[in-house]
Amino acid sequence: MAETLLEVKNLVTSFRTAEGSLQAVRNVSFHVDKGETLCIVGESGCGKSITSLSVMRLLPSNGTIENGEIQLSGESLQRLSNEQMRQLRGNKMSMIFQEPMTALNPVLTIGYQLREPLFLHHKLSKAEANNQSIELLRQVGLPNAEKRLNQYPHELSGGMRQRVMIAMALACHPSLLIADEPTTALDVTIQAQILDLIKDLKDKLNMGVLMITHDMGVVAEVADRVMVMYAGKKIEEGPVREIFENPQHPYTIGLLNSVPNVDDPEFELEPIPGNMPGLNEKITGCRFHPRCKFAMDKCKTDVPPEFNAGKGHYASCWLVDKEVEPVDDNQRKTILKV
Amino acid sequence: ESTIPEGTTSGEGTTSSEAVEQEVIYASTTDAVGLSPILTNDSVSSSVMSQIYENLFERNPETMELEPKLAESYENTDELTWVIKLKEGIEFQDGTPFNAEAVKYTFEKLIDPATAAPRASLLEPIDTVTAIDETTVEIKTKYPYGPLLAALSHSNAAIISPTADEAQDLMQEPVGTGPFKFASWNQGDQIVLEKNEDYWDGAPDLDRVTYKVVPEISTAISMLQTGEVNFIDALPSEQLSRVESLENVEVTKKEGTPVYYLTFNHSEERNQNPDFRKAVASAIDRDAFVEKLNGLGVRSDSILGPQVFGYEESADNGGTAYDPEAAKQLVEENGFGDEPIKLLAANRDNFILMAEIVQAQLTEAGFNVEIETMEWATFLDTARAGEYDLTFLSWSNVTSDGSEMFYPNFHSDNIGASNRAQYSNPEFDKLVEASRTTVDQQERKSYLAEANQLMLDEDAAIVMYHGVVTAATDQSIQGLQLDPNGQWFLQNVTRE
Amino acid sequence: MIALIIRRALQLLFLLFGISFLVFSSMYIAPGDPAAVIGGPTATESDITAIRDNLGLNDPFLTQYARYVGNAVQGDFGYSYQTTQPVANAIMIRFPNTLKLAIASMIVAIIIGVITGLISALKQNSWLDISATTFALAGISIPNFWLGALLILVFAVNLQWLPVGGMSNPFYTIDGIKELILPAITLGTGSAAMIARMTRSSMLEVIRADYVRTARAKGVKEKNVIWIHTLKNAMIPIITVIGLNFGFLLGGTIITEKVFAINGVGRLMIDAIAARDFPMVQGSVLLVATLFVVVNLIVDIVYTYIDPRIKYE
Amino acid sequence: MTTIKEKLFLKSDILLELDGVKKYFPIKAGILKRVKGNVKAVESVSLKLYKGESLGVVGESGCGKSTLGRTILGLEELTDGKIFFNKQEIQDLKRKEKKKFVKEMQMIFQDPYASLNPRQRIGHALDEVFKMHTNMPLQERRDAVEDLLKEVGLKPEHYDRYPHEFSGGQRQRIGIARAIALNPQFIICDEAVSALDVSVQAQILKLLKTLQEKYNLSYLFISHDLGVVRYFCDRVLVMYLGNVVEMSDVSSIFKNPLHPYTQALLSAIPRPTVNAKKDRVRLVGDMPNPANPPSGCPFHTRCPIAQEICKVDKPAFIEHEKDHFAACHFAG
Amino acid sequence: MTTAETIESKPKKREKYYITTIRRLFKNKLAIVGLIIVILQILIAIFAPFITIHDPIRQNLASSQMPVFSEGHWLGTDNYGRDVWSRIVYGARISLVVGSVAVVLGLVGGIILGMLAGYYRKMDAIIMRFVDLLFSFPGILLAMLIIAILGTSLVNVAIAISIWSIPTCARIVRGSVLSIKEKEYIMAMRSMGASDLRIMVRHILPNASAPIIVFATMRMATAILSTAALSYLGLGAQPPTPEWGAMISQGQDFMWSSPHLTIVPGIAIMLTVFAFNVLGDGLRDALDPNMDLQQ
Ligand SMILES: Nc1ncnc2c1ncn2[C@@H]1O[C@H](COP(=O)(O)OP(=O)(O)OP(=O)(O)O)[C@@H](O)[C@H]1O
Ligand SMILES: Nc1ncnc2c1ncn2[C@@H]1O[C@H](COP(=O)(O)OP(=O)(O)OP(=O)(O)O)[C@@H](O)[C@H]1O
Ligand SMILES: [Mg+2]
Ligand SMILES: [Mg+2]
Repeated sequence: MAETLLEVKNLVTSFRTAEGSLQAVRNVSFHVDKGETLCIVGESGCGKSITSLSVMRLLPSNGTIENGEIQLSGESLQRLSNEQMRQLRGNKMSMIFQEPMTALNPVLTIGYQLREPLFLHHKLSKAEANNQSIELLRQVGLPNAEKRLNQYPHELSGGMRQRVMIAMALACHPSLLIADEPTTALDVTIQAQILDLIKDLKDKLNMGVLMITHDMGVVAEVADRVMVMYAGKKIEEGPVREIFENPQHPYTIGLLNSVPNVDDPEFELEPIPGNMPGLNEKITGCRFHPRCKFAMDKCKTDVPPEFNAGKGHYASCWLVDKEVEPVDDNQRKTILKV
Repeated sequence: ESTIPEGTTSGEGTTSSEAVEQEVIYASTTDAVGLSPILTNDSVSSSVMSQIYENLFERNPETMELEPKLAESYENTDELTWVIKLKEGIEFQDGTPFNAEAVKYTFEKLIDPATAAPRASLLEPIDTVTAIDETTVEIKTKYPYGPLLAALSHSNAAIISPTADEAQDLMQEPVGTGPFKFASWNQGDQIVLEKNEDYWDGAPDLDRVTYKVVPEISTAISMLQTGEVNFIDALPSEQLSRVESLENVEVTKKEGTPVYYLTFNHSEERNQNPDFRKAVASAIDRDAFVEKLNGLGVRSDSILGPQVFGYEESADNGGTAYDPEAAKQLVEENGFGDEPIKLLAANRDNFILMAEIVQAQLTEAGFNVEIETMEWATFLDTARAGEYDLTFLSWSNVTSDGSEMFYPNFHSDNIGASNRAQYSNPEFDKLVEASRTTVDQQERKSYLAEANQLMLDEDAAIVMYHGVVTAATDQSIQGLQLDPNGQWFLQNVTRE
Repeated sequence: MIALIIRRALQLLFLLFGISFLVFSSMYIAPGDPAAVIGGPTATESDITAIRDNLGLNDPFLTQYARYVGNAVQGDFGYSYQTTQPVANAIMIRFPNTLKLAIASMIVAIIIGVITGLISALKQNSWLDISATTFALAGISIPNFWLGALLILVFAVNLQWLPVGGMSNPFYTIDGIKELILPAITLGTGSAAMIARMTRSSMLEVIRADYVRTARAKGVKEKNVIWIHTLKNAMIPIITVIGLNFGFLLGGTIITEKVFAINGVGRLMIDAIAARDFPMVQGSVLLVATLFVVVNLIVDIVYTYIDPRIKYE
Repeated sequence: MTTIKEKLFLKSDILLELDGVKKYFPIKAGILKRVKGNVKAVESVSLKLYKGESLGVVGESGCGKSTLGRTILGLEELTDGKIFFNKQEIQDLKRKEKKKFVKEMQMIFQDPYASLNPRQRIGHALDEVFKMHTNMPLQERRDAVEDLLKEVGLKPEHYDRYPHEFSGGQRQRIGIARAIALNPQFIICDEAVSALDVSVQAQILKLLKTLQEKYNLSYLFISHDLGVVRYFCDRVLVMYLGNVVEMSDVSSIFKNPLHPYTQALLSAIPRPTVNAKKDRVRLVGDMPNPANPPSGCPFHTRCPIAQEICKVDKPAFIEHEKDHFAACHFAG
Repeated sequence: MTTAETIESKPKKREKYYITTIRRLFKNKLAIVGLIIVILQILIAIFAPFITIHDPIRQNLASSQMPVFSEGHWLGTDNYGRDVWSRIVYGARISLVVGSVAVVLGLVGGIILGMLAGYYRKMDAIIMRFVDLLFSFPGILLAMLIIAILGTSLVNVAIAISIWSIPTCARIVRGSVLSIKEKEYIMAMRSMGASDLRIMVRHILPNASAPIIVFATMRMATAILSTAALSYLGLGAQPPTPEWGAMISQGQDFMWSSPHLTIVPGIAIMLTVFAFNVLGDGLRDALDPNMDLQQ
């Protein structure tokens, strides 16, 4: 088995708000190995970004990690001093943020923001850093790299900003890359280019990647393993093939059914009915049960534990429990699809 | 930028005390306006000028008698004619000889309306000035003019060098006959004078005199303490105790000529009621006020103060005495408290202090008094126009001559101008005129005393106090001559 | 940018025109007669008339104004009523002192202000913040004359480290610097207070922005997160305040100039107003206005460097 | 649901027409910030948008899609060209009239966070839209806002939250809610669903479609997700470097892309299946500088089939098949 | 439509915006301290006769310049023997009112000018030059002009001081507006058809509130101190009416002999300004949704 790079155990993150304390991440555990890509998918607002921000220790000021343990290469991140944490960030672990407009400093040039991690962690001279920045921008497919260095974020298009973010995160060849929807604003050709770049680096540097994305195509392409979250909880986790071909949790199934198909013009979307519950909503049992077609009485009262569905595939659903003696895969899929 | 004051360099080793530098640094609160006696009319300018220029006559600070200075002697050939003999062999600092022509030039320039001299009125009675010969000047007045010699001793009547006046701007580069000559002037900052080696009366001991502008008196006192300056004057009463407590400093006080008084707007009907004036006068406790001045005021009812020509001791208590009960009664009987009274006070000197205390005392007596404060220029306008009920005025008598006080301030000729009290009393006018047109000094004195008493009897003006002139000097300064009118002379000063 | 500068220069002309008119008319309307001040309490009717005639004050208002403008356009700003000296000279003698003082106190203000402001913002609501706030408020509530006197008492009179007052040495000499220290502190505290408060509030506005988080994610040192990533974004109001205060200081600050016996423009102007010395008031106001426009132009240009999104076309 | 074919028949009802629309940004450089040239963000775009139609806009990032959208709404000053809405030219409208139009044209911004006032609760942000354009009383507005929130999958209790308290996708939904609040005739969706997970995305797309059917709405749908474009749009417009390079109805673009750029684009779509074989057309080289676009065909620098002629002649945008336009010398 | 039955969770009763703000404000202990001071001062001003023994204008020359903690005069007496505590208490009436009215008037003027200048490029030049003009016009001269035209009254004092604050306020507001108006949410509002007025008032102003609050709370100090300069000209409160600014400037003469005559009113002003400032800080925090108040 590969070496574990990131290990998150029982992470609980909550927010203080006017309405009281809100748990955005509820008892989530996962790990990322070296040279491995873990994709997190899940409904928007389910806590993916907050999970990754918890790992970086960059939560908004009203958020705190209430519980859990986060280890990078066996070292507990929570125990590090701020200074030690700083030296890790951007260097050993880096992050691509979701919203590129607000995540880039509006008053600093692209060049300055790009050079910064190079200065900091690699102690490059300005000229070297400049060259490397240009190279980085090339790699993320940003045209006219030299000129871009002197531009400000507002002069770039959304996709360009996102690529700047990516270049910045990759600058120091981190061992752990957290990418929060890194390619949403990119067209597919560039997206492909970037995914290839990440893959290259991953292979070359044995980098671990924690990627958050909504694009199932991307998941299929880059993920080694997939983790599905729902309403702050991890509900399913497994190797990518397992998840796509043998989804266990009704939510995962629903998710896959809502992916638009490019190749089929007559395809009809099938959204999961209902909405994700609010963070502070009291729901007994499985948090998905109000929207679940298969909800049983048990689901309404008891929280499903994580069941092993074999092949490194885990799911938190009572249905899985019932089917510990595995039923015919196809059969169940059709049952579920009804 | 030119001279580094002694105090600031003291750190760098020039503290050696063997040879004391013969220099005096004087701090004044404002800069001189200019250094031409003809074109200026402010005390700072005149204190600089009085070291550079000299007059034909000067008043002896001890005897208060007028004595010749540049003049040798004088005689009145008739009431209208003054023949003045000048000293011989005196030269201006630029080498121009001092002679009758220079005197003629100076006086004519001062009188000439085209000059627009602020104190042209000083020599207004002069009709002609004739240079009889090199050292003899004949002045003819339009009418017999008693205070002429006093007027000639006024710093604005100092003699200027005609050649210099024609060659340069005396406002900037003054040339006179005095013991010090002009060296440099950094406007707003300092004026430096140097010893006039060729001074006719023997060169002074001091090499240099610096006038430094230090607008804030408390800063000046601090500088006096540190030695950055070594001479200040006109100490305010609030600061007196602080200055006196300084070890290296000596304070000189001398009864002076300034007078501060409360006056009525005599053009107003209410103020023309003698009872009203009497009520006001008896409501004001001047003794209590003078006590607040920490010794920097002399209590006397007399309008012409002890240092002024025309004063008579009997006038000290010649006014209405403080009698709060009487005041209250008068106010009540006549309903003086019904109408509000506007007490105008300029925002300088001690006027606000007077106003606040007087207002409280008048209120005590039942008057209804409102203070209105004003800055100086506005005050001058307002008071001149008579837009007030009561106000405080002051007069710093440079010539120490009573006529100089009464004529501009109370003679009906000057209503609308310097007679801000709008006082008009034909009897008084006559006495003042007589004091002016009489040449015999003894006679003049009695006219003045009579006029003085007349005003006191009428409660026309209520004297708050007579000023005390002060100077604070570094111990090392000796021989300062301080005049009752606030002026001083450095001719005989040495530093030890 | 050049266009901006040229445009401002043209606007300045109109501004100067407007302000000279305003000053002229207000001096005309406001009570107080220059001739009466020159004449003093002793002046007689005829004295004053002669002075007025001499100064041309008996001419109609518009004639006077036209004459002034006519001369001013030719670079002649007239002669002081009081000293009869050229106004331009009088101002140029004082201006270097005021400039020195303004720059020195601005340096003091910026250093103290920005640092205390940052401390307050970073340690928001802690005792450090409260003390910094109190310090700032003391800075603005303590009257300058009082602070100045206190500093003189301690540092000049008792310790004798620094001179009490005056400003006569070039600023690059030791003496020149010594002379500047106390007045600069006295004058700087007020501005420092304002800058500190502005820095604090402005930093708090941006300190939680996403891009600050990005900077942290890059592992940027906390020092740089503050000074570069946050402060630069918070700079607009701070720069505004700095510019305003600097403009204000350039106009001369009467109290400090008085307390420290500094021969500056502020004192000149206030004395001129008191004496109704119209040409002198005009001259100094025009100077202040020009300086103020220049400072603001610089501030406006600095804006575009601080925030590249700002444009003026 | 009307089919694409039927819609194309109704061509007479043009809602929006662009005629040679250009948008350049001046580039400033040096200490004095002098203008040193222009970024040609949108270079002569002409198109017609019919009522009830969804027009997809795809293209490389930075090719000017958002700028085009903003220019249509008049948020950027037009450098050149004309824009007609309901047959009326909209640049020179008076303020009053403009307000009517504004109500009919809305935009969902690409960056939802930046487009929300950080100091405004989102309930108020939505409420404000009604306040500005309707006379509804308070309670009614509140109900309307809550309905809106529910409609985009948020909760009524989110009313009092501030933008920073939402996840990326939730913010995007607020943007959507704001745009559909007034039932406009036309919405520009700039990456409107990119931050949404697929299930919410499906919900929202369905909602948009329902609205379209109900109110005969038109969309200009800017997106990188070709799956979504295929699902949602009737016609597609492909942009490259500020130019329209191909335009057709959705099925013929996907089945038969004419322009080499479109072909490259389609080949790069990641498929949501683990086994899909990946033979992409790789584009070599950088996207050219929009400040200094290449001569001839803007795509020739990266085109796998470029010939000499492409370097000199700018290909015309012509109809190669019925209703299928492309700007390529070798289309097909 | 596919949106199925949403899980109805009862929305909490919605609070008015300002109530939430006030609630947030009260979470800030320092702000409460500020509020208490302000309220105390107002109470002191209102109930002045009940908390003083001495008449604030009654002189007693015999017991002048008594230091603090003297018998019967716990804050001492001034040069005229008037009780300093009484004068401070009565002085609050004028100083607080004039100070706050002047600040508010100045804010209104400054905000309007600054907003217009920052928002409309065309107006920028005219307004800002006008503001420059106001700024470089000497305050004393302005006050003299006001006396000449409007006469001397407390209202005119407030007007004069407020005019002094307009240029500064306008500049501060304009600077912020210049940068805020380029933000994307403003563009979004324009796309929504928001009127310029709405954008300025509802969107730009709240986001520019922080520097305005700072300015206003700091300005309070200078406003109160400025009253002294004006009463010097004869504008506003005339002696012996107690008023803090004038007390300070009169105390100047006795700085060496009786420093309490300047320190005591100085502290009164500082307390006021402190109270307003911490209140302003609290308000800023309460208005900033990003602030985590529980910290
Ligand atoms: N500062 C905050 N205060 C309160 N609640 C917050 C805050 N930030 C996020 N939340 C809530 O936490 C939950 C999780 O947010 P998170 O950003 O992790 O979602 P996400 O899974 O990344 O969604 P998306 O895919 O839409 O980005 C959301 O419901 C959001 O409303
Ligand atoms: N304010 C601006 N100043 C200068 N250049 C700008 C400005 N805004 C956009 N641009 C440039 O215009 C071009 C088009 O930008 P636009 O935002 O329209 O791209 P886009 O097609 O929306 O890209 P994306 O899909 O990445 O959002 C880009 O090259 C961008 O750098
Ligand atoms: Mg997210
Ligand atoms: Mg875009």
